[in-house]
Amino acid sequence: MFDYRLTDEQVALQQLAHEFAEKEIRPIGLDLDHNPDPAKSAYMEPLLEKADKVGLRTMGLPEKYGGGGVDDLFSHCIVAEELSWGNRGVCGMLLSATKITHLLGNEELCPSEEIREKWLRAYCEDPNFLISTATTEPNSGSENLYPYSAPDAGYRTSAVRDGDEYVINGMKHFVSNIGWAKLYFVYVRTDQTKGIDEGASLMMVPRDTPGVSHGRVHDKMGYRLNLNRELILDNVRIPVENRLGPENCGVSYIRRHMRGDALINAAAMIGLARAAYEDTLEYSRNRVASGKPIIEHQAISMKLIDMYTAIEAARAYVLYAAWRVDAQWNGVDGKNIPGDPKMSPSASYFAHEVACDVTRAAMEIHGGMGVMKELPIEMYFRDAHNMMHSDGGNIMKRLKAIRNL
Amino acid sequence: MFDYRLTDEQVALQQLAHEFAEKEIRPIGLDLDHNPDPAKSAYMEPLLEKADKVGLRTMGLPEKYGGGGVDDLFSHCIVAEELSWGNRGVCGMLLSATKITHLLGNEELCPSEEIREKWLRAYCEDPNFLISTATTEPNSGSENLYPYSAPDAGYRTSAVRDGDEYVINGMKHFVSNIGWAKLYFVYVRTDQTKGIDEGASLMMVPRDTPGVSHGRVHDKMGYRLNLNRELILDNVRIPVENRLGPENCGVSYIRRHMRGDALINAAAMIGLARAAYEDTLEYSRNRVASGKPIIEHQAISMKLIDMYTAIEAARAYVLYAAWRVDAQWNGVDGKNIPGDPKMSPSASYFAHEVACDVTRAAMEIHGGMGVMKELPIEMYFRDAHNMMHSDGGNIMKRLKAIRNL
Amino acid sequence: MVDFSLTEKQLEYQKIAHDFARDEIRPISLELDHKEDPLECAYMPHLLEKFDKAGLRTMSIPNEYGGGGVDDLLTHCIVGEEISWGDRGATGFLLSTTKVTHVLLSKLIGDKELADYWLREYVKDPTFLIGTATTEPLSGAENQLPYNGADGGYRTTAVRDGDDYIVNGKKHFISNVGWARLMFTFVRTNPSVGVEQGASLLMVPMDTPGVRMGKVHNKMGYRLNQNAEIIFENARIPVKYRLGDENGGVSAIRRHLRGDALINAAGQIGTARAAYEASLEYAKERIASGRPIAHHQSVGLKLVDMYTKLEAARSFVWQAAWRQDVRNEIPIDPPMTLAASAFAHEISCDVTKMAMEIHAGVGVQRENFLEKWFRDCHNMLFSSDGGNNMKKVRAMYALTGEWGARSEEENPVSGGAYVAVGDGL
Amino acid sequence: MVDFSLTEKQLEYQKIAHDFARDEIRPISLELDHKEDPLECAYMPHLLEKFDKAGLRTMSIPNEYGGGGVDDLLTHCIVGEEISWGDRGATGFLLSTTKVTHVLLSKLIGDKELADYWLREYVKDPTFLIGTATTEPLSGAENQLPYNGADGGYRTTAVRDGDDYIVNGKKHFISNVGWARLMFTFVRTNPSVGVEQGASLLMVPMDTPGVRMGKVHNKMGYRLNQNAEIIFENARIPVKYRLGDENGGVSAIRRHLRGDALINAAGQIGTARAAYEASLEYAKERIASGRPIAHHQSVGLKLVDMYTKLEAARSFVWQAAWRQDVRNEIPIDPPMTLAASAFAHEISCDVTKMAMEIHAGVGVQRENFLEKWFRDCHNMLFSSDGGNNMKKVRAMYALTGEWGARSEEENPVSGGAYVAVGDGL
Repeated sequence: MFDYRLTDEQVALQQLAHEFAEKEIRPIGLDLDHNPDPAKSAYMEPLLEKADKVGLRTMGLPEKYGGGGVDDLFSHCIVAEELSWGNRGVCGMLLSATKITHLLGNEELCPSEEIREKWLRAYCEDPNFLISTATTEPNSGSENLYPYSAPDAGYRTSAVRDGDEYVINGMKHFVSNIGWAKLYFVYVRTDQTKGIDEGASLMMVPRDTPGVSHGRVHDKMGYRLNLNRELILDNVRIPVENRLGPENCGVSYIRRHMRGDALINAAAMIGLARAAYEDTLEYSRNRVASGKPIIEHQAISMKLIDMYTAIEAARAYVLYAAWRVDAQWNGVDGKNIPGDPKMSPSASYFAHEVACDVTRAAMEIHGGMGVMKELPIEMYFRDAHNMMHSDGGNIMKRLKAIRNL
Repeated sequence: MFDYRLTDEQVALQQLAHEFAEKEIRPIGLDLDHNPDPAKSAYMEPLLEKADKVGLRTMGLPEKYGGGGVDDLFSHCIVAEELSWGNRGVCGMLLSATKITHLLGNEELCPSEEIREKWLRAYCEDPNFLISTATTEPNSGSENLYPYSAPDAGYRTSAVRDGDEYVINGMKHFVSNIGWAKLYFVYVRTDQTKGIDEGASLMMVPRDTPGVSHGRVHDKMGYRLNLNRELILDNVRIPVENRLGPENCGVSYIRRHMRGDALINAAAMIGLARAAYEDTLEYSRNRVASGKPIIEHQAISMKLIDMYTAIEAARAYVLYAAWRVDAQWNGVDGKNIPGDPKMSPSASYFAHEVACDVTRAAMEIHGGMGVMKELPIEMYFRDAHNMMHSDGGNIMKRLKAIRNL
Repeated sequence: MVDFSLTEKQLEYQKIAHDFARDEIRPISLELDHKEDPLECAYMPHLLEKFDKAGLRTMSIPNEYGGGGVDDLLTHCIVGEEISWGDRGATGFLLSTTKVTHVLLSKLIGDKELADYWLREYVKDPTFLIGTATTEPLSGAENQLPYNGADGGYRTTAVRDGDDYIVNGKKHFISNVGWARLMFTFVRTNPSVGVEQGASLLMVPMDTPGVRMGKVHNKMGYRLNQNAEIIFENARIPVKYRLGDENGGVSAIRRHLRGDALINAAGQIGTARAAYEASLEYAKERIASGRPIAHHQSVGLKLVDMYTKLEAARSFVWQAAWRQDVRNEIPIDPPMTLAASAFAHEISCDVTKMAMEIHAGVGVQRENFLEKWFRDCHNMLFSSDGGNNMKKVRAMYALTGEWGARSEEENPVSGGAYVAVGDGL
Repeated sequence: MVDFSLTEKQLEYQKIAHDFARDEIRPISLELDHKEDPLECAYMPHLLEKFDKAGLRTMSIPNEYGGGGVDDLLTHCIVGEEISWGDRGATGFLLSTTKVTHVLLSKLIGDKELADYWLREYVKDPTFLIGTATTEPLSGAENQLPYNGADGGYRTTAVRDGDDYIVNGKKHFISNVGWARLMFTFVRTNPSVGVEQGASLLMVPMDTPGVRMGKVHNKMGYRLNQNAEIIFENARIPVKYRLGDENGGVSAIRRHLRGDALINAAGQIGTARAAYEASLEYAKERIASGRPIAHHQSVGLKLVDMYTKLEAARSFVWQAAWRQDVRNEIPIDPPMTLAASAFAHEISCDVTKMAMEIHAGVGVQRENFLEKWFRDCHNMLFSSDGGNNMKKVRAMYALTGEWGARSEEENPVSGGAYVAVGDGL
């Protein structure tokens, strides 16, 4: 039966995340963003350690290994909105935890309890542990996400079997957390004669493996608190057990076991938009023009109500989509509810567009102040538009949804 | 009779500006923009001296004083598009020249040929000369442009008569060129008991006048090649002759003698949008995804055609509006054609919105590359959105137009 | 705990409404819409009797009067979407019933016997509808957002004469005139002051001498819902038919009423969904350049936009409806109702416009439903609950605290469950 | 040198057209539009005769045939805007004449005597109209952007039999069927290959035995322009009535034709301008909350958006028209025509939608023009020249060099002045 109330646990998580955003993220977010060195903009150990202390870094990992055991997407969306209200770049922390949980927690992908135990426990015990997943290469981005399965398309990084090892060679770029994450999940081609749906595999590469090195840090318009960097793999040897799933199992097979990252990102866009909206509402109440607060000019207040409307609509949709994903995986009242594969990308691109529209309106209402770096408004705007390309970009999200119409 | 051909002189100017943009501006634009110090981002003497050499710095000043004598708005719009194709920030040069020409070239505002001769000649002879006009203050922005004439509204900087001098006190912010322009035109209140339409005057303040100092350089999201800075006026004494127009003549009176800045800015937005569009077209032809150049995917090419359409529509409209302004001031075939006061703000906000839309689409098509600072795409995007607040912002432009419906 | 599943009862009503829309409404909708004379477009009484038989006409009325006892807004939204999937105009049936239920059970009623009499009459007569009369030729938007000058607001007057009021004036754009048996009518009982001090609400039996139907409005869309003028010429209405205090003022009166902005919003979604479903089917079947047009990205992208907007709007409307249904437990958020409604109206226009684009030349043909659905949705964008612009202005005032939101204390309804705050008749 | 002033002659035509629209078209436009039977909506022959008298029907035809000799596209756009200010449907008059002129003076014509005969007939008979027949039930968009599979494109066939072709098939959505005396008809002369190798163009006198009108289409808007089916049943057309080579192919044929996308675009501006003017007037008169609604920013901002879009579109369309008129002197820019047309169609919908919003409940009433103009503009967005989506796709191919643009050499028209490149019948 319909009910929009959060459980007590969800309310507690929401509060925790909000306080963390307010007390820990916001006070340093703007300065980090403004640092011209992209390597220094990215959020660093101190913040991660604080997040670890309150339980946010490991909330998604199973209790058995020391994590928080929060395994529903819905709760993650609620937390993502709050963290992103602090700064959009900090949400990568949540994705890191859900990804390692989904990849290693699954028997099909990772049959070895030993490996699972080793890495999930390491993740929980080390307050600086993050993972990184490496897909994109300079010549293949969106076609990896919307699989075009031809031998000449998709990533080119290769893994060649040599006895009990794979030898990996190649280069990835735009990869989050590379360099200070401690474990990398790398998409490779194990059969170059086939497309990525038949010839791709996923390899687990510890950061300190010989042959792993790190290239340029990408200098981005926004989302600067999230580190993106090149990963170079030069004759990197890993044991065969570090392969997740069967050899050549293909990208779609792997992705079937993941779930929900797109919606965590979507919820984060809502938090970002809300931050911009709140500041703008406040500004509109205080800023006086032509004898009254500008909120009393319809030209302004009509925009405010459009912002409010877009945010509320996006949140209602994203939370519904997240609930659907949970209902498919975990069931409701004992029965699994079939998922709708087009709903996640659809809700996701909608939230991304809303964030762009809302932050643009926020900037417009702030007038000259909106572009000044002393306020966070222009950062919100850059962050929102920077994410237009995330998860393959809004166009790609639509195409993914089309496939399932 | 209808004719869209440029004159030979206009074609020559267009080529000159385009070559300048290509050879002088673009090679340094991106680096300047990326400089984290806003004072160093702003375009500096070297560029100005080169512009002077080819005649672009002084093209708008009368020939009599050594200028280029190009006095129509239409030609300025053509040049602005090309310069801005190089970098949006460089167009301030054109506005500086037209403003000093309109303010000092007019007998009503400046009856003294001596003053006119002195400053216009100085402008032409000194290859680094620019002017600055100072209006906005921290507590009054848009209400200066859309005059709300109440004693408590509008700028507060005051000029008090003391014998043959005025004593000016106050502070302006967001002012272009402050600190390295050599002559400032400062809007002040000469009667604090009245609104700015009855109690304001315009003062000419040489940079080196005692009491003039320069505050913070504003650190902006975009439009970084244009310097914006605070101006502080502390008991600045200027001779009464430095007042332009009658005392308390009011802001509308002064503005009646200016013309066309808004459309030069609008044309510049088109140049910026065109730069983003051209790069995107090129990128779409070269970037291969799913086995063919992305331009052959309708999802991409439909966006490209929207970009093209918006740019062409905006240029057609802005040039028409500029022609109308010229036809009102200078006449066509010996007769003056009445102006339409709502057309300039209307064409202007249209071009600003187009630039935002086009640069956003450009970024979207570039995917992850679009937000990387190694390409100019994200700069185009920041520049376009930075200007949303220029000339009072898009909302204010609409309100100006509404007044004349 | 958050849960999006429907109850058994809701699923049952959804099915009843959908079957009714498919079997009874759709087959006649196009023909009625095309009638040149707007009087012939309305769905009465034939369709109304069937609607009654299916249990939908009286679903909102409490069990003790013989109704279905459905008192939550969410179920009404679910039913409204299905009915409008058949024809947007037929959703007027639902609104008539929710309105009569809410008004007659509210604290505005002094005479409980009178209320009971009319509610029983409503259940008994399978063609009973009511109407509410606010708008007049010279006052529309200013009634939605009360302007309290003596020169603003409706001009229809009611002058006390013994135990009666004598009513004179003219209302227009009023739903169900010609079919309704009761008309809830806003009047000025003191025209020398603004509507906040000088307005009252009267319940007018339509067979009262001096009350008559004027011109029937000939609309672009939403034609199955009849709108007409009512003219009052020295009509005598007993004082006991006044609801609330004399000169109670429009805000005080409206605070006791309950609205239907979200049922209308759900209706927009239903009609837009119909257009989306038809487009999806068409795009899968129609071949161009060797493959179904759905496989051309320029069409596929539109389909997914339509899907996205529909799902976003439904999520939002249901959430807003749920908030009203549980208003005793969580704080009321008045702008949400209005914002959700405005949003649903806006996207219904986007969706039906895209449906037209996908159908191209075929879409504009009056033999298909597409152009009708397009007209219906746009008709409501411009006119329902004061038009979308007015909904946004009201939401904006609610948001900025100047108007609309009041505490639960101020919003007392004696029965039923939902209140659209600040969203009266 | 850039100059935006109109010539004396253009001003004169503008005035004639405006006066005609005001005095002859507007007074009957609403009544015709409202007819339930689409056959009664069309503007013929009464209005057409008056149009002829005003000198507008034959303005495009060279002086030597007795026409007005106006051969520039810009003047046609100016006239088209005014006519459509009266009623969008009446612009079909202009298109009939430009088409017949351009086709019969093109290099497609082998028999000059035949062309002369029909041009003189056209001038002589004040009710002469032509039509062009391309679209069929199973092929619309793919004709606009030729798909060269044997399974695509129109299916109407013409089989050679001595000196005749025997034509069989069915076209739909065709303008002027029932009034036109000549129909330029695309047929397949070799159905075993695609339209680029197997299509031909025939000039069909409508009184040919075996040619008849089918169903008249009943459209949402643009109702004063009649669209209907034509059915060919063993119709014999003399071979000399073929225009261009047998199996010349659709692109080769179209390259010789001239289009009207910009006249249609100007028409959209005219109708949208009518809506804007009405809105401005209404907003200045209508009082709400104590002042004209034009002084409420939420309305004022819409008005200035409407103004802006209209001015931007007109500037763009005129520039595109001018480019075609001087094509001998400056390089042809084929996407510009299509882009300007798509843009004008899009904004005409925006503007009429905003006009409806400003008029709120009043706007949806069929007694006013607003909802009609809204329907007219949207009708054309979805259907004129293949619909806006198709215009954009064509522009996109022209832009990327894959289709459409050819050199002046390849685009030879023996008389008149303008060619809409890649924009045929």
